[in-house]
Amino acid sequence: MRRRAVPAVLEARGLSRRFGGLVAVADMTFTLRPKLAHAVIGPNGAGKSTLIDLLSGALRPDEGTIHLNGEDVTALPDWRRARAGIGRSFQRANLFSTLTAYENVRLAAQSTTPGWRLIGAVCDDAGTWDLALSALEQTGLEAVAEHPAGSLSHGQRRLLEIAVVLAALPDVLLFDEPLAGLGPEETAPVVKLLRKLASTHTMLLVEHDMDVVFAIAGQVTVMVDGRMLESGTPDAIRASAAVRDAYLGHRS
Amino acid sequence: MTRLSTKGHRWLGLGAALLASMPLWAAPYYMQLASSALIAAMFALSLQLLTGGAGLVSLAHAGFFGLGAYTVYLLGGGSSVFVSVPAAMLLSGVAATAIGRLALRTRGFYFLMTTLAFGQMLFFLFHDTSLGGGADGVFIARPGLIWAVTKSARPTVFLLLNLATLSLMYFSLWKLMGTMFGQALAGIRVNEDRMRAMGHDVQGLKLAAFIVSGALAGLAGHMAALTDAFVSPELLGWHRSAEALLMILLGGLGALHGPILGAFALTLARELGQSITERQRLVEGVVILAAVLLLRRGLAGWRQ
Amino acid sequence: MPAMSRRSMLEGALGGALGGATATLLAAPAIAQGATLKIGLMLPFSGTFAALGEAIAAAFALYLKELDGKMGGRIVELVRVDDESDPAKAPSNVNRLLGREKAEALVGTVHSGVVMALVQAAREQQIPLIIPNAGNVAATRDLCSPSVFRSSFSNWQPAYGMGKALAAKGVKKAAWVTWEYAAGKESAEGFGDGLRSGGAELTKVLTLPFPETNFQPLLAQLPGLKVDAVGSFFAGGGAIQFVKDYAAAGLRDKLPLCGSGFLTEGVLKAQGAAAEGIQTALHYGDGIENPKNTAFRAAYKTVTNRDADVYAVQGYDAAQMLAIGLAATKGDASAVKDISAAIRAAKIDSPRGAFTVSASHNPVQTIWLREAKNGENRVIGVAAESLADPGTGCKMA
Amino acid sequence: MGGFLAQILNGLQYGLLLFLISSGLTLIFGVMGVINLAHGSLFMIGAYLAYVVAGLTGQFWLALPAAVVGGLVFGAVLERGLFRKFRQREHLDQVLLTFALILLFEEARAALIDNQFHAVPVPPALDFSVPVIGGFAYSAYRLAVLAICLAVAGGMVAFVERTRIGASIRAAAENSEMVDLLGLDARLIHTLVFASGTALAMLAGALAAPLQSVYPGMGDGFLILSFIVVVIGGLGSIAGAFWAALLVGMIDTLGKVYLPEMAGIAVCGMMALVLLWRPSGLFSRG
Repeated sequence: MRRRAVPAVLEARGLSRRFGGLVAVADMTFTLRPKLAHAVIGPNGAGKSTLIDLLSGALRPDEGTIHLNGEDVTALPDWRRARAGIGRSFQRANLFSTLTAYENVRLAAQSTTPGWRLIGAVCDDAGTWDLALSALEQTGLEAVAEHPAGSLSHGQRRLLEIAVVLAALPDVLLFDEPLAGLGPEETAPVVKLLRKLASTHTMLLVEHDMDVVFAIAGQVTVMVDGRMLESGTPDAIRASAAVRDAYLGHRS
Repeated sequence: MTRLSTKGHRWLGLGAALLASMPLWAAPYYMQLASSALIAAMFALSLQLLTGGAGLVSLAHAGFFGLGAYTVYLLGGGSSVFVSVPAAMLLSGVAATAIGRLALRTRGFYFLMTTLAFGQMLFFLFHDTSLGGGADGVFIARPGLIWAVTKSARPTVFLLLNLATLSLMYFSLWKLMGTMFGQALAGIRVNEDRMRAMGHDVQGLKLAAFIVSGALAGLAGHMAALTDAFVSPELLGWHRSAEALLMILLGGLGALHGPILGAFALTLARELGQSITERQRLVEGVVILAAVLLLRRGLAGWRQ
Repeated sequence: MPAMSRRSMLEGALGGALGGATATLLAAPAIAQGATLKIGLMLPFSGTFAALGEAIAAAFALYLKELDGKMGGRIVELVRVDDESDPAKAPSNVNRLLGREKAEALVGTVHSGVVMALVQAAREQQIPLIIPNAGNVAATRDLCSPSVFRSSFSNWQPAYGMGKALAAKGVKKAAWVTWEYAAGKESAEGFGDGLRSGGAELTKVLTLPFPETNFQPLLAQLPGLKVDAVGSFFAGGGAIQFVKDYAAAGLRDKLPLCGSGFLTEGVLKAQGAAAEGIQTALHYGDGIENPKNTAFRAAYKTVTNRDADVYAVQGYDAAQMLAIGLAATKGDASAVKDISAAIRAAKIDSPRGAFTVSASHNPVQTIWLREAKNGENRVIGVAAESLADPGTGCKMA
Repeated sequence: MGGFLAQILNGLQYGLLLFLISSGLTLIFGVMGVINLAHGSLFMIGAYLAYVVAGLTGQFWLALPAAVVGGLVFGAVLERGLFRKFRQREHLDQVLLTFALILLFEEARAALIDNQFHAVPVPPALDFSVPVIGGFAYSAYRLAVLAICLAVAGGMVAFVERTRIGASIRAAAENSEMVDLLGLDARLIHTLVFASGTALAMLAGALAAPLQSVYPGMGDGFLILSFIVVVIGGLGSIAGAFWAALLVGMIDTLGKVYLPEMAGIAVCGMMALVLLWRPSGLFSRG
């Protein structure tokens, strides 16, 4: 009933993936709803990154299906899923470090343009220019637009990572530890941005920082050994004894 | 810069002028030598679109080069260059389309191995069957230019023709690198996964680059056939692809004109090596080691 | 690039000067620059055929020494280029000899693809060329030229001899096994023509890609062919392996194996017992008795410490032919017509037995029938007397 | 019929030899992520080693352990001294470096031995032929090679499928980050895999020496074929390499009989079909 009221933007059913004999993700079923940040937490090696890879299409699931806005996208390769509206960030800095910040987002914006454009210099294209600038504005990086990505501060790079995702105009955001490696002062602007995006986009957030997770997420899923241990509201998760034993307990 | 650097245009222009002036001061042998360096440069430059441009290492390109050369033979004697040039590029382009479609289904080493195997398939086609006149190679009648070229004028004419073709090829590729297509290739070279995650049709882009690159290799092969009037299956052997890669590495992966420097440097090294020792493999092996271990940015990056 | 190319030219010129200087030092006392006659030896000095190239070069130098280092009155300087048996590098290697080293005459080579580039240059620029091995028929058929000579054989010749000898022994049907390349095809034609000359026929030709040595698939087909004998053309490692595999497959006693002489040339020791009794046909062999042969073998052994083989003979005769031609023109290598006439008219006193040169410039020679015995290819008779290549399609300009 | 049976035996024997070469390759690619164009040269080195050992001692059988031990040592040295440093380099560097190795190995062979073809005698104990139906005899040594290859293949499968180290190698071959996740000593696994791959290629060379003689550049053809086997078999899959090697051996052998001009092309055609149907290989997932 709730489903009908708030339709799922992204729906995963029974997702599984093995490497060799090792199970990385097993039977994950969940939905992402609009304007609701869904956080996935769990210990290292729990399969969170593999899950993002499965959703974005970087990996094919051994079993299970993925639906985007009601359509089965399980068979679509990653780039088609990206064009269909799934944008993802990467845990390790995954930018074009020798290109400027602007050029990084422009490459992402360019993917929204059909055709390959074998003729005509890229700088002449107005649509791409607008998209790229808007992504930089949203992330507050206009000032460093002309700086090579490699020369940016760690925090700025995390923001650029997000800007690159935004420039392709996605419906669903998959963020893989967007705060990884950031110090306390650098965290604040990224968290602010995430919070803002959570109110406008559909988001799946893999993050270790529990304070951030509980501050942003409307739903939290706990993964252990590739399986879903528990899923519910932040309060429910905080209260769960199983989660405390299996996961949160380790961390304190 | 990630995208291929185009610094050093001034120097390129000077070099071209120097080569163009060779008929005034150089012996025919050195013009022939320059011609073969120019052809090697065309071949390596065609591959640079893939390797420097999109980060793909192909070992099939000697196959396309040879196919372009053999087009002249397959057309039979007496065709005009206005027929044989498009035909060579078309044939190599078609072969590149077929092979690219299959090989690009794989990535990384698998792409390398697949291109090696398909390149050898083209080699076998001309080596084992009678399609191309047999394993020993054949003389061919040169395609007709607009005017008849006398024997003594050949070194001059071919030098200038090869220089003009290389210049045109370089200019076109330089333009291409500035387009969205060129930018996207540069992105693929640095970070293919990210490009895919951004929604770029990486496969399609790579295929397009593969085809253009194959057709240009065919053009280089055509110029080799025109210059030497002799084709043999060895033109298609994978060792020749590796040599083109060596030229790219020697010249510098990061610069569009790197392969041109590399081709001239390798021709020079060979020429000197041949005066010193009969052990050509040793010379080449040492050049590669030096290039890989010492010249990390190639000759083009050396001065920057 | 400009810096590069300028340097390339300078250093190229420098390298040339250096190369020239060392070569001059090595040559006999140089009188005047103009007097030295440069002969380009384009041969394989590395790779599979390296041993053949060395044998040819050594024997060529041996004859040159007999002439006190002079041909046609001019001091000869030999310029060696390793052709690596790579046809794709052949055009530039030829350019190198002619353009940079200024060779006035050419000798080469073993590989039948590489020789095409030599033939092409010799035809276009009217430079005398002696081919000391490569047997592709085209060089003395379609592509024959006043400037192109062969001191060796055409692929057709030894195989023809073998076919003729088999037919004379009463064989009615035979098969030919070879590599899928020009030499293989041409030898198959020769074998067929030889068989037919004696009323027999060639019923099947089996091939595998050059230079593969996985002969099993071919051998397995032989018993089913219903032939009286099997002939073959292989050389080097292929020949070793083929003969051994043939014996191992138990075919030796059922189907006598014979072949073009290269099947057992220079490889008998490696083939061992498997080769014993195999008959082959070639223009040279062990036990040819003539004074020239005795003297040549002794001299070659002294110089190289190796026994002379057919390749050495071909190299030696290449030098003889060139010397005859140049003697007629007093060392003028550009007088191709006169050189050609002189060689055509000559009887070359070869260790293989004297031979003349046909109208298409291929040796008219005796093809010996030999039998492998105790590590030697003993001559046991004549397979074909004064055999000339048909020279089909040769139109001398 | 006897002829056809013999062809099948030929295909099997050829395919099994190919398996020895390509199984090492597929593991090296999968686990270490380096390309080695000089793998064919290792085959050549193994064959020349057999020629030298058999020549010096008169005992061909000694050549087999010599190839295995020599291969393990040589492989370990190559891995520690060279390939380890080049793992992170671009493919282009790896291609050219290993291409240079081909040239230098050939040059070393020319300098140490010579440029000649050399026959390696079949061990006397196996120098006889076993009759097959239809008037065709099959060399006992070839049958022995067949048996040895099968035994090695069986041993490898058992090792990779049944032991702990084997399981890690399999996991690593599919996803090279798994080694780190499993907390294994990645460096040790790499050395082990590279050394075994080298030993297998050299063993194959030694076994092949009496079958096809030793000669310059003898590894070239095998390099291409083993690449095709790895592509057809699929990423890091031993089982894939096994079946693909048999398939390629069979097609190549039968191709030579029925379509001699097309044998080389037929194998590549086979690879093309596999790429169309299952781009990541017959035996890989996804």
